[in-house]
Amino acid sequence: AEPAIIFDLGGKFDKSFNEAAFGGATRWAEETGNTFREIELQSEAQREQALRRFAEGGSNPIVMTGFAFADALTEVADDYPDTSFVLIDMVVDKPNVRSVVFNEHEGSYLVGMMAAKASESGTVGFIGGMDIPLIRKFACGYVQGVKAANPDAKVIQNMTGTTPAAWNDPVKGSELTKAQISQGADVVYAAAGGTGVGVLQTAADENILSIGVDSNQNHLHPGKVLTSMVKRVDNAVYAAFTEGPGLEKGFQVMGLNNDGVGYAVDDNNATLVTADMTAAVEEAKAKIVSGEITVHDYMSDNSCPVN
Amino acid sequence: MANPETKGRPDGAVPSIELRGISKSFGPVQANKDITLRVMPGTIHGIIGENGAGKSTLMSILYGFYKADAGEIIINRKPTTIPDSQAAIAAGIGMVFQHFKLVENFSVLENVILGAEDGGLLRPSLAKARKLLGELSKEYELNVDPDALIEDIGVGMQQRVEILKALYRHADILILDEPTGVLTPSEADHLFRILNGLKDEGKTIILITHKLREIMDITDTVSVMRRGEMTATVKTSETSPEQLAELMVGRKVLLRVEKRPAQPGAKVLEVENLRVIDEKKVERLKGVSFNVQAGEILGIAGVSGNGQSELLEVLGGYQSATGTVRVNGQDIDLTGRFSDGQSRRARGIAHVPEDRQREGLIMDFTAWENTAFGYHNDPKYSKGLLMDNDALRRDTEEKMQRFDVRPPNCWQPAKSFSGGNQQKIVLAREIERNPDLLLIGQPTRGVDIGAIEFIHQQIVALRDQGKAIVLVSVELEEILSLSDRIIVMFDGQIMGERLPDQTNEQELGLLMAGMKGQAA
Amino acid sequence: MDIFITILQILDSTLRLATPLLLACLAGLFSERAGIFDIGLEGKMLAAAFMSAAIAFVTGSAWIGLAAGIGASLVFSLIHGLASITFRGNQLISGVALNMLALGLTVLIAQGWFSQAGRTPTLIGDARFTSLTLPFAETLSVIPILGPIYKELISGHSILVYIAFLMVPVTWWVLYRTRFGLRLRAVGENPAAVDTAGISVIWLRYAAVMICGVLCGIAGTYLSTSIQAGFTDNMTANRGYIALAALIFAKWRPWYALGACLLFGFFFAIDNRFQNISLYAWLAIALLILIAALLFFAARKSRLDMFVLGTLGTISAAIAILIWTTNGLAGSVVIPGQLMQSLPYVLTVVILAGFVGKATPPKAGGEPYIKER
Amino acid sequence: MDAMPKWAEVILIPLISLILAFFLSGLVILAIGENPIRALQIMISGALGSTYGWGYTLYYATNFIFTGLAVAVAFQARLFNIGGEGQAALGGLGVALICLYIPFPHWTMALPAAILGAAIFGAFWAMIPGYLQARLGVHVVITTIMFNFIGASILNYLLVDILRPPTSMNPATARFPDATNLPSLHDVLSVVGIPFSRAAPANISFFIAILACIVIWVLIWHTRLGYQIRAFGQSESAAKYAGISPEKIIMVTMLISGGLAGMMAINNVMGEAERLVQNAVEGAGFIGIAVALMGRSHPIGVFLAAILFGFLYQGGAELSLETSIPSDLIVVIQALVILFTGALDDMVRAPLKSMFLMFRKPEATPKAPKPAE
Ligand SMILES: Nc1ncnc2c1ncn2[C@@H]1O[C@H](COP(=O)(O)OP(=O)(O)OP(=O)(O)O)[C@@H](O)[C@H]1O
Ligand SMILES: Nc1ncnc2c1ncn2[C@@H]1O[C@H](COP(=O)(O)OP(=O)(O)OP(=O)(O)O)[C@@H](O)[C@H]1O
Ligand SMILES: [Mg+2]
Ligand SMILES: [Mg+2]
Repeated sequence: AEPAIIFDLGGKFDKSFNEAAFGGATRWAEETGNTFREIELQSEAQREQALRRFAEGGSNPIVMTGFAFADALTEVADDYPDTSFVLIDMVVDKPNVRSVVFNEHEGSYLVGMMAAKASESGTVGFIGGMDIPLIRKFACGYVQGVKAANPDAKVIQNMTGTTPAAWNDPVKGSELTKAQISQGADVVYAAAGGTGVGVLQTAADENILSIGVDSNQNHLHPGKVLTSMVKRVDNAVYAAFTEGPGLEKGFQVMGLNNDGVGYAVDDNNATLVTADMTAAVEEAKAKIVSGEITVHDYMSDNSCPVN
Repeated sequence: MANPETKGRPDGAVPSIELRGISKSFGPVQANKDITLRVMPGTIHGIIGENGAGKSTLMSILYGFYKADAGEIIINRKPTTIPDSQAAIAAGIGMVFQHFKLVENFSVLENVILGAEDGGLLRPSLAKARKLLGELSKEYELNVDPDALIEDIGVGMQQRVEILKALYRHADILILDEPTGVLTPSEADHLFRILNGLKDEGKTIILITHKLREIMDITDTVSVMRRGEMTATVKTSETSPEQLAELMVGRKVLLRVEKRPAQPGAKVLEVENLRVIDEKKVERLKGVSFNVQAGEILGIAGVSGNGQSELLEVLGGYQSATGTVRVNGQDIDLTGRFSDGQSRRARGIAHVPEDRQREGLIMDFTAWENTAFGYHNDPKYSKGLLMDNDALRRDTEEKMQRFDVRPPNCWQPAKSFSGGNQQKIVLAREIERNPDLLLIGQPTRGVDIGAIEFIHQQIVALRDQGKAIVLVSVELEEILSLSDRIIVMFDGQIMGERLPDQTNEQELGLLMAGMKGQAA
Repeated sequence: MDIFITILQILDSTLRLATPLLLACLAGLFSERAGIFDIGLEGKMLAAAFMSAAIAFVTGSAWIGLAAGIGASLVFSLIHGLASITFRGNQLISGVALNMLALGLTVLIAQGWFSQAGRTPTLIGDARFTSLTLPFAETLSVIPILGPIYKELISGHSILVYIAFLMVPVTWWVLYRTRFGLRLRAVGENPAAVDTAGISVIWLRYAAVMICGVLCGIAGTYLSTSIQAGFTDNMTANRGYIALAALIFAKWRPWYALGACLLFGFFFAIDNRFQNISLYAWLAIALLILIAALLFFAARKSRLDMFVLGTLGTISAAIAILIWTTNGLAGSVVIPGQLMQSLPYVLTVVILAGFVGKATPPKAGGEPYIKER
Repeated sequence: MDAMPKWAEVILIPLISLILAFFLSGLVILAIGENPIRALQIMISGALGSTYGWGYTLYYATNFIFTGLAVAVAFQARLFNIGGEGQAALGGLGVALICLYIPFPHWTMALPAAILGAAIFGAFWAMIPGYLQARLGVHVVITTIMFNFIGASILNYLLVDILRPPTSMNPATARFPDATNLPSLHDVLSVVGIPFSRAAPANISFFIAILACIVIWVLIWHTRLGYQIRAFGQSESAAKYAGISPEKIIMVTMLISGGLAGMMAINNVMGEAERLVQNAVEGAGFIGIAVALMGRSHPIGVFLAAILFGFLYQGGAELSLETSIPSDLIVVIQALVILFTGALDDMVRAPLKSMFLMFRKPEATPKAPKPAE
């Protein structure tokens, strides 16, 4: 059966995880020569509609990107016991559902450490899109990483806005970056979808370092992007498509241990990442994997111990 | 008067304007039917006709504002096509529209040069225009302050601006559409002096008016229009007002108001020391006191802008004031902010406002909806929580019948009635309330003589039923013929009180100009 | 000195944030002064943002990009003109439709041309308007106060910023000192007066709408090729609507428009800089006092004031008490970031209510000119 | 009087405009390599070909009826309420608070309470702009734009920090108790024996929307208040003469308008999502502007325009599901429909009018033949 993917309201070109998911799907299609069905949602009411339509149309598995699908899936899953569903970013406990969640806080922790080490001013920045729990999870992990590498470091945090336009406002991202720079920040981490494009651009223009998110964004400004906190949504989609209808159900955590999240190093940022940095980050990574360090997850108690 | 054909310049034998077979329809309405007209240079040509006869349409065609469906225009022997106003201006035509075409928040100077600027920059144009305007003003006694804003000057002044606009464009042919509708007699006299001056220079003037006296006084020839057709063109010297009126309306018209002497009763309205300060902090009424008795018509004369409008607004309940007003002996609250109109109506005050299009009617409402206007809370028109539209329509049809509103179709929007008929709709609404006190502002402005006759009859009839009436008008003739008592206002104050049979237009005119000493 | 630098930086940010608003606002000013309402500023900016970035990328020249951006915006203007002038359609609907059209078309075409997720590729080098350093910026920077002001605030912006600010006196001059401006203002007030003066209402209005297109084109280009280096989906992010608000705020006058846009820019700059501010509980008390004053004022006026201000007062009092009980009397109150973000909008409303008051639009605005019906 | 019969004005013109819009959309679809005929088939059969399609179409239409009516009512008083977005969002908050915190035994009790809550919250959000307009003349367009942003901030704060269940990622309230769930059209219609799709989200709110249309129609054309609203909208100076208080009318109209916009929440929040999610309004407030203007501010027009937009939304969704036509293209189609039916209708009307006139001339009252020149 043809697999299908449903993108959340931001659309598949959201410069964030929908786009990463789309990347995974296309990679699968290119490698196998098969096709898949897709839809970009335009309204909340379409979640259930799209799920049912794809399920009735025989698509299998059906992947959906985003926590907002949890509710619709809970209602729909039982009606199509023979269809496999894959939900990314949220857990739904049904026999025919695979839930994939990412330990964004762990990845953010590592890039936070790198930011602190790369910073000369001791001040680093974080720019989020809309103020939602997921973004706070990113921010909290990041701040912990920064403080771990440099307890005296200061983190300036900003959110872009309160309407969906906040994910698509590179101009405001740019201004926020400038405001953070003027307060001393010399490394800025953007977890803000399309807004992040403006953050990275301005950081490059102003000659400070930036950190990309979700996919590897190092290539956008070679030599200016310190690293990217990669969240391998693409791998999750690719894996689901490859495994096909018979994919393993249940709860899947993508963390540092299985390279579900991580930091990106490539030719574009090789010169920026010092050996000292690599050593420290790799050590922390090992400790997190082993459980020696636990990075606090904002979602566990809706608060962050540091800021 | 001398033979208009030969008066003026030697080349007077050639008409400066010749219209042949002009026709114009607005959708199914044929406003002009095969109209032919010749006007000689150096003459003043009058055009009269009922409301909606097609006078304005014809002139708008001549000025290129509308396009004729058929017909020819010949200016100074040259066949001319006038597709737009630009062409009309080029052909030496200037027009003063009934509703002025001025930009309210521009200065006089800016309005004059608009469209006739020389060069792309304003400063030199303005300077040049200022000089020229000074000369024109002096030459024709058209005194205006070039820097005043249009919205701040009176209608008389605005009209001068319109004339200056035409002269500034070197118009040889000047069309005036109902120019005196809003002017006081002295302003009108002034206008006519100017027109005569222009005529003596050899300019051609076309004058549309509803006032036969003006036609007789100033025109050389006169044309009568009826239902879109030109029914007659005669030399003014060879006709009489009665004949013209008959040609116009198609029946004999009573040009004088017939009324019995008043029989005043108890005091209905008492006004003491009324003061109004408007939004611009200007004192509009400076302590006005008077009273009106049942069964009498109190005429208030005055040049517009001297407080009469504010007086009506205060009494009508939408202008706040200080002082005392008593109706049938009961005090009225004057502090209300624009919301007291309802309680005034409940007290038996009816009000025909000066400006029927801006205040008295909602132009886009149907006739029956307008009948409820101001009386929408009347239990007569309500059915539980809802309005009883059927009753309202029946009521309207009845009123339209009684007041001879044409066409008697209560579904037609107010804007599609002619001025006279609009006025009748308002009058029907207010008079039929059987009010104790009727306030009437400019009852016959822009209305044809047939309708004037009718309106005047209605007002007198109401008085004879023992109602108190306050009449504000700039038409001295109207004031003199209708009123039982006259007060004259100037600059927010009452200049004096007269009885109509013991005074005359000259004396009232002086009072209206604020010259008490000479008049007394 | 530190505060001084901070102020300079905020003002600097103000200028950048105000620029697109100002251009769009002046664009709207030309159009609306001529009697054509335009809520399609957003769409025109977006179209220009895309086209300028696309063409700048292809040609490598920001200037050609600018021309293309203006061109795209002009096409939208033309449609708006066609709908609202020639076909006497509803100007508001046309504006809404054009905004949506731009939203969809830009991404569609971007995807078709570049296949880069609905974006244009990143612009580099001359494909982008970079910031200009004005002469002597460095040398003069030693002068106290004025030096830094010159260097930090005045120098170092893209040429489009200077163009935008230059447009204010230019607009003023055109409107109030030229024949064209006189006619343009007249046609928005009383088109019949213009018509009878022998001038074509249609062409005048088209001219105004086209100027609006040009300015929106510059505004959009500024977003994608100057402050940013490429187009992203819906990147105007409601700036067209804010510009519209600024236009009304400015009562349709050029210098006021400058003031309004700077004010908006300033509010946004402040918000960007001080998003995470914490207030003290006594501020909550000050709020309570304010509310009491409000209620007192209301009680002395009409029933309407009582009703509205009373409701508001009660609600704010409840919130203040809530803050007070949860934070303790002396503790510092952290205003939630989300609410801080609405500060620019709240302040706008407060300023409008307190200081600006009634704005009368051009009289003939929004109505098509119809001679005969 | 009229040159055209009424049916041509009401049916023929919109139909031809619609065909033009679809024709142009077809060209765009062709340009991206899809089959426009098939696309149209999919849209029509998907939106109108089954009770399932109708269920979605009517669900969207219900939203648009409420926001459209809100704009239309305000427009009758010549107030341009662009704040439907914020008012509907606040209405959602009202519904959420009532459904979450009051234990209802049955939906029949929850529904009236929710309607009241939605209307009161929506009206509250329109109250301040209305008050500022009535009392100080502050332009309602700016304040409502500002209040959209402020409303979004407040909702963001409440959903993320206050109302969200602690373990949920989603900035949304908890699910409402089952007793508050509204019956779907399937449930309602099966009572009278009409089979209707179980899956579609259309619910009993649709009938409330129809009821709202009727109530508003009665209000505007058959009550004293409606009479006053219309009179005020047509002429403020005349309204003052008639003793109609502008302040009162502005306030009351804005409250009704905000209340209607707020009531949209019973459809999307209570009827469909059964919880309050962030950005639940999804632009319906803005679509309401187009709906109201296309519907000529008349409840019947609003109803029809809302159905058209419901069709476009659902048809568009089907297009996305069945073809690889991107969602941006659907936005373009919607924009073209708004443009052609709402703003460029005169393009169709003018030639049609002269055509009718041509056919009518001979049978009309014979007039004197014009002199042939
Ligand atoms: N713009 C227009 N659209 C449609 N019909 C019009 C228009 N202007 C005038 N008419 C029609 O043409 C007829 C003639 O109108 P016109 O304005 O020429 O009358 P008039 O003689 O100037 O009347 P009045 O004495 O009231 O000024 C009217 O009865 C009206 O039906
Ligand atoms: N837009 C229009 N549609 C239909 N008829 C119109 C229109 N405009 C004017 N008319 C008609 O034209 C005639 C004359 O109108 P005009 O503009 O001269 O004003 P009026 O009614 O004479 O007002 P006034 O009282 O100021 O003289 C009226 O009979 C009116 O019915
Ligand atoms: Mg006339
Ligand atoms: Mg008239």
